[in-house]
Amino acid sequence: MSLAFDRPILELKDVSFSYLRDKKIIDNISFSVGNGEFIGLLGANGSGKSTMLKLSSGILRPSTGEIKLWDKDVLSYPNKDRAKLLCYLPQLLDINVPFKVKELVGMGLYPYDIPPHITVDEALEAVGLSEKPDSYITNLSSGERRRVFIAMTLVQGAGILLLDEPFANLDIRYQIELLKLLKELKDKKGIAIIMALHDINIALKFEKVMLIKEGRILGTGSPDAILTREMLKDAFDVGIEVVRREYGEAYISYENNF
Amino acid sequence: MSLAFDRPILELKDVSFSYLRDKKIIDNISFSVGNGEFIGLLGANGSGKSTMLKLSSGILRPSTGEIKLWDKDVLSYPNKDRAKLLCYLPQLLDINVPFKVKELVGMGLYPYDIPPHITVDEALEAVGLSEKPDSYITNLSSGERRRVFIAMTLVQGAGILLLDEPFANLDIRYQIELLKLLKELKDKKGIAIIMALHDINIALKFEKVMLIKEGRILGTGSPDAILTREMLKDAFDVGIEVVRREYGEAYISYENNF
Amino acid sequence: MSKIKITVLMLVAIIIFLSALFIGPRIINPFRMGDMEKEILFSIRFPRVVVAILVGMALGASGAILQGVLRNPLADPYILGISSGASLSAAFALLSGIYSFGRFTIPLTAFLGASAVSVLVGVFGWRRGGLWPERLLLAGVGLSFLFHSVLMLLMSISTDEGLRRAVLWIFGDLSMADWSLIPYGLVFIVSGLIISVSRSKALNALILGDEFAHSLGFSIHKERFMLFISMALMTGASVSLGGTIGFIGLLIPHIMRFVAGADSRVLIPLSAIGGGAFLCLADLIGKSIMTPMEIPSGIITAIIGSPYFLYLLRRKDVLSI
Amino acid sequence: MSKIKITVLMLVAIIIFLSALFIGPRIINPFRMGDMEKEILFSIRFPRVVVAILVGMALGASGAILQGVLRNPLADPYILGISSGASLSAAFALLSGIYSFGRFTIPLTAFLGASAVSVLVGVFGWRRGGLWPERLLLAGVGLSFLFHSVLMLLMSISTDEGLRRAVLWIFGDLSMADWSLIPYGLVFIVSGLIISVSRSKALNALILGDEFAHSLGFSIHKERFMLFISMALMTGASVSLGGTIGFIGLLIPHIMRFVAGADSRVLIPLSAIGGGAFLCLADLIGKSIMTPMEIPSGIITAIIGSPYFLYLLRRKDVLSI
Amino acid sequence: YAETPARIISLAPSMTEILFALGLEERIVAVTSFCDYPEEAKKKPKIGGMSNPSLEAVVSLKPDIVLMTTDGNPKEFEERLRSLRIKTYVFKQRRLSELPQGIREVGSVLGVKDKADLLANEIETTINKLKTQNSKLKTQKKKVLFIVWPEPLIVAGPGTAIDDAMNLLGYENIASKAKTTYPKYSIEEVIHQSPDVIFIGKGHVNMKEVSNSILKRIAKVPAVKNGAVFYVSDNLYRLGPRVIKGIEEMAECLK
Ligand SMILES: Nc1ncnc2c1ncn2[C@@H]1O[C@H](COP(=O)(O)OP(=O)(O)OP(=O)(O)O)[C@@H](O)[C@H]1O
Ligand SMILES: Nc1ncnc2c1ncn2[C@@H]1O[C@H](COP(=O)(O)OP(=O)(O)OP(=O)(O)O)[C@@H](O)[C@H]1O
Ligand SMILES: [Mg+2]
Ligand SMILES: [Mg+2]
Repeated sequence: MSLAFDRPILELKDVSFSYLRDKKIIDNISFSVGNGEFIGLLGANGSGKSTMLKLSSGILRPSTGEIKLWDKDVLSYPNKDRAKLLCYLPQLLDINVPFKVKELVGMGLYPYDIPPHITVDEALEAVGLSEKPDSYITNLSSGERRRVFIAMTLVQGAGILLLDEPFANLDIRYQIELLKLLKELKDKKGIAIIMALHDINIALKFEKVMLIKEGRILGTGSPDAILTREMLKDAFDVGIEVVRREYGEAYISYENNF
Repeated sequence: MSLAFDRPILELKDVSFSYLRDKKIIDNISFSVGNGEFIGLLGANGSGKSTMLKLSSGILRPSTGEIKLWDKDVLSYPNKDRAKLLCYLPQLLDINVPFKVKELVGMGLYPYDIPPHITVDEALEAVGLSEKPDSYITNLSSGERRRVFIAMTLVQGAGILLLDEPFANLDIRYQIELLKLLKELKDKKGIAIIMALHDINIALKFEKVMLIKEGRILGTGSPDAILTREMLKDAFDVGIEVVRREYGEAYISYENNF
Repeated sequence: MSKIKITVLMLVAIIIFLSALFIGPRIINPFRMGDMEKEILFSIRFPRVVVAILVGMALGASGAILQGVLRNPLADPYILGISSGASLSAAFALLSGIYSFGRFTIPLTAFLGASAVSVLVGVFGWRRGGLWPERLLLAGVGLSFLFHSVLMLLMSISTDEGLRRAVLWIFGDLSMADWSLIPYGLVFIVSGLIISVSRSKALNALILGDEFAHSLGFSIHKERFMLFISMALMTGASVSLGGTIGFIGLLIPHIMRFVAGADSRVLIPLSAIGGGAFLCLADLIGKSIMTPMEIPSGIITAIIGSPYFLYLLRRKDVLSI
Repeated sequence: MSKIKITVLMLVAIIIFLSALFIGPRIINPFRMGDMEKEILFSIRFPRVVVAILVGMALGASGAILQGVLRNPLADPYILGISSGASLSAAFALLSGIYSFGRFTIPLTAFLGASAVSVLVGVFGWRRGGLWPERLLLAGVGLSFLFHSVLMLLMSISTDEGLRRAVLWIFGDLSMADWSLIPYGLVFIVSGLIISVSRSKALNALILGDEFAHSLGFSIHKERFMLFISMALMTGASVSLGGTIGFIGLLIPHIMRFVAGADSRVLIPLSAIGGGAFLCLADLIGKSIMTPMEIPSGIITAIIGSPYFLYLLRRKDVLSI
Repeated sequence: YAETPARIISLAPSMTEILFALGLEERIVAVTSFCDYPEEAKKKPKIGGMSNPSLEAVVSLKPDIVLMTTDGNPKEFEERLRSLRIKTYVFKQRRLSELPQGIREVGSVLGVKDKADLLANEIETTINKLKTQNSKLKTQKKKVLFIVWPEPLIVAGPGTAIDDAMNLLGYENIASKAKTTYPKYSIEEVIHQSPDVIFIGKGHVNMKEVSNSILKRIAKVPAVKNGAVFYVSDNLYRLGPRVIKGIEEMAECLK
């Protein structure tokens, strides 16, 4: 395991991508994620966060460059094998078919023949839905829906998680619980996580953040180094600042914006 | 207008509601919203925020109690008249039909015969989409989609806005811009706003917040009065605290949660 | 832009209309017409062309409406069973030999059948004070199956003559068009068109979903009801004028969406004009290509229309509804 | 729970199977059979019942698959034009009088037609290395229209006798069932069923959307392709065994969804068993109710099935797909 | 009918055959695409199919009379023609016994009464001859089945000229209890009823091959066992002068 620590799990090399002919959405990006890394992906709307996660998960195929999962092209894996290593949670959860909660969470086991990680019940417990296993997804509130799919991700138990705005629609409690849970997974099992998010106050709790703009990486590093007034101004075109208090707490100051 | 200031625009009296027979989702709620009031609606997932907004907008019909818009039952208005007074922005935006951005924003004019408020172009400008009027909604990022519908709401220009988590998927810049814009609307035009949201740091910027739990109101008032450690604990079952700095800035302390 | 498209399509429609009148299976020179030419032009071709246009318009517009209301790209005016109901009741009249209303019998019974089915679909689609798309759709499919198979049953236990006539009715046939029915068809179809065009904003809003539609000031149930009525009026009238004619109601709206986008305010008129022009053209071809045999226009519409549709489908990147 | 439902349905299916064998238009006492009874039982009833079950299973399962793959509640095994292609090519054989393969001619040409259309739909549905639901759906509808109307054209310009025959074949007919074709049908339908049941997890995932399916370890294009193949095998074989039989492929999956939920792992087997049992029952009724005449089973399926479906629809609150 | 119509259009193959039999070949200005007997009929101008003839074509030929049947021509077409002031005659007879009367009526409408009487009498004589022949044999009636199409099994039922012909010949049509003229018949029932004779209409295709499999399936039925399966021409399918030939052909087989 100690060796694995040095080897990147996921590596993007000179990756570019466009949806429509003319415009590059991802523009020559390179970076790598190691074991137990937990990266917050920040950037303006339309900067390419979701696209980057989709590329990393192998749903989209880069126009140039390559994406490696454990030293092999992510596209070269048999799908089941890849699903055991890597899991992607999409941003939009528009499901109109009335699956039951437990059916959906159980789908996390699909890549496996023998359930290897936590059970469906444990996952439901972890996201606070143990009382609603038989509810139809179409009858849940949006935060509850989001949690169903987080539970599915937990059941799938891959080594690298690509989460596209998992905090959206979650209430503060489950934001905190999810963050704790992910940190625990990272610490105990060395799971690597990349998570797109918009809440800079939460990003401040991360060890590492990556800031992107128009498909290019502005910087990667600790929140202290990256979420500076200048970089934020560059990425979002807005004047905000991170305020740090003596004993460790940090928060965003919206300054004169309101 | 000074008289109108005292009259509530929207008033819920002893409203209850259930989706399925057994369980009350909204449990005997009463409150009122006056001209120029801007209320942040906070509560755990599944506490009934969306349901309450849907009831207030007249989409759902309360099982008991009544909902008044300008002294008249909201259900008794001709639809067009109601749409000029009240606008509801849903939480889930799952549109699969490739409408163009400008077509969608233009729909905000449907209640009117003569465009009364800002134009489509101005609204697109306000949400930073003036370069994409001809994009298909299905080709936009989720934050951009959200902004399309916010622009639609602006064009509709009603006197009371019911916004269901409009911040979800918005980047920090547009969160700030939206908040500024709404405050401006409130100040200049006396528009009343109720907005469901999960970001307590943003809620701290509000003048008034309402905290709900299991379909009941825990409290309404200034963030100082409502977002106390105890109330938050009660509403979300999580130990967080609002920290206040001398010169007015306030933020959430997650304490030992991470 | 969309104004231009509508104008161009209108011009094409007028050219087709004139060709159908004067070219036909044999050319009539409008400046040198004998008695027989006049007779053919005014009592045979003219009513037929008018019926083709009316039926085509009704089907095109109905398809555009239903695909939006049901939020389903597979919806067409016949999916709700309106045509099988109409055919069934027309077949009842045909088989039982009732002929009390003379040549109005078939169109009249068909129209009554269509109306009865519309009401029935409405009843099954109704719940908690309104019509619901998924219910309408499934109820329509169920009723459609029911009526269609009762019709088939009737046909399989009745005499051969009835069979052939009922089958022909189902295939759709414009050759019987005469002036006497046109005023009625015109009233229903034009009022259907007016209602639907005046409701096209509501249709746009309903496509976004009930919550948006409500917030934008539409009574979702009332609007759905009005759109449903306009569709039923047009489809019922078109079935009673020309039987069941495929393709137009399902694919003309898709073709128009490929060409001009999803906005119902443009889509409904374009589908109507396109449907009318196209059926008129198909009928012209159907009666001219193998003179004196007449190929039912429902067959021609699909034979020319499908390849064009498939061509558009291959070319387009964005698909709608 | 779902185990119990499957078992109960299996029992019902077996009862129907036995009734179809021994009751039929006249009752056969299994313990006192003369030569004629044996003949009727073994060379007429048995193959017919087996064909009914196979065809019903194929249609039920295909419908469940297609509704999921195309994410559309209106999809049925015939929507992609497989049956119109099969009918067209069978009709070609019938009308042109080619009879080089003896009694295999019709089933064989039908199967070839079905396969050709499946390939064609696949080609039109293909883009950027995979099959896309909206494309498949629209391409299928377009091709279906095309073939159907070419068939109608053929029929309308051929002699009347040919018309009647081709129409009867399209209505679906199980009466020609004999042992010689069953092995072939069995191979195709059973392999289709095995593929689809083994792919039912993938179908669940595809219903959630491509991104989820990918993340859950399915190659979306491969799975969609496999499911498409299994559907094409089953539908093609069923059309060549029994013609076009409505209702089952569209509404049995909905009925099963009402009864047992949306999970494809349960839905596919249930739809298959339900479809088989139901077609067997409908055929039994169709040949017994007006002896010595036979009512095509496609008619009976809809006449009994639709009211039940409509009843379920009214009762249920949650609708699926 | 003061004057004899000079320009006749026939909208049914059976009508065309009657017209030819009445020697009106010269006066026929058009027939349907299905009119293929006698051979000369094929050379006549066409006005389309039976169920959807072209109104325009009919009108432009300026016919004095249009002949139609209730068996295949839509009633609406007649009404359309009448509203265009075109004279029509509808042949309503559908049974064998009514044929002579029908022919007489046609003859008087077309001004060839004498010829029509001759033809009708000829048919009547043949029918009566066969009738009396059979009333003599008061034996047990033999059972017959007339297969129109084998896959699926369509047979001649009650109310057809074929059924009438079988009765005339003193045979019992086992399908006469069905409800429609050309029912889809149960194979099981064929085995149960065990017909002694089976006729198969030849039609346009190679019926011997097409009917192979059905005959195999009912191999144990007396008709098949005893080789009493006969392929007959389509003379009986149309209610025209040819039915006599058809009946005689059947009678020939049964000897
Ligand atoms: N259509 C429905 N049928 C049945 N129950 C429903 C339906 N919609 C919501 N519910 C239930 O009602 C409760 C309140 O839902 P609501 O959407 O109002 O919550 P919310 O406060 O908006 O939550 P969130 O923060 O997740 O958006 C939830 O427990 C949910 O499961
Ligand atoms: N299917 C598509 N076709 C064409 N363009 C697309 C498509 N999906 C996204 N885009 C464009 O690509 C850009 C990046 O989109 P992406 O979804 O990656 O942004 P994002 O960073 O995730 O934004 P958000 O914060 O709003 O989720 C946007 O400008 C968007 O308009
Ligand atoms: Mg995104
Ligand atoms: Mg909500």
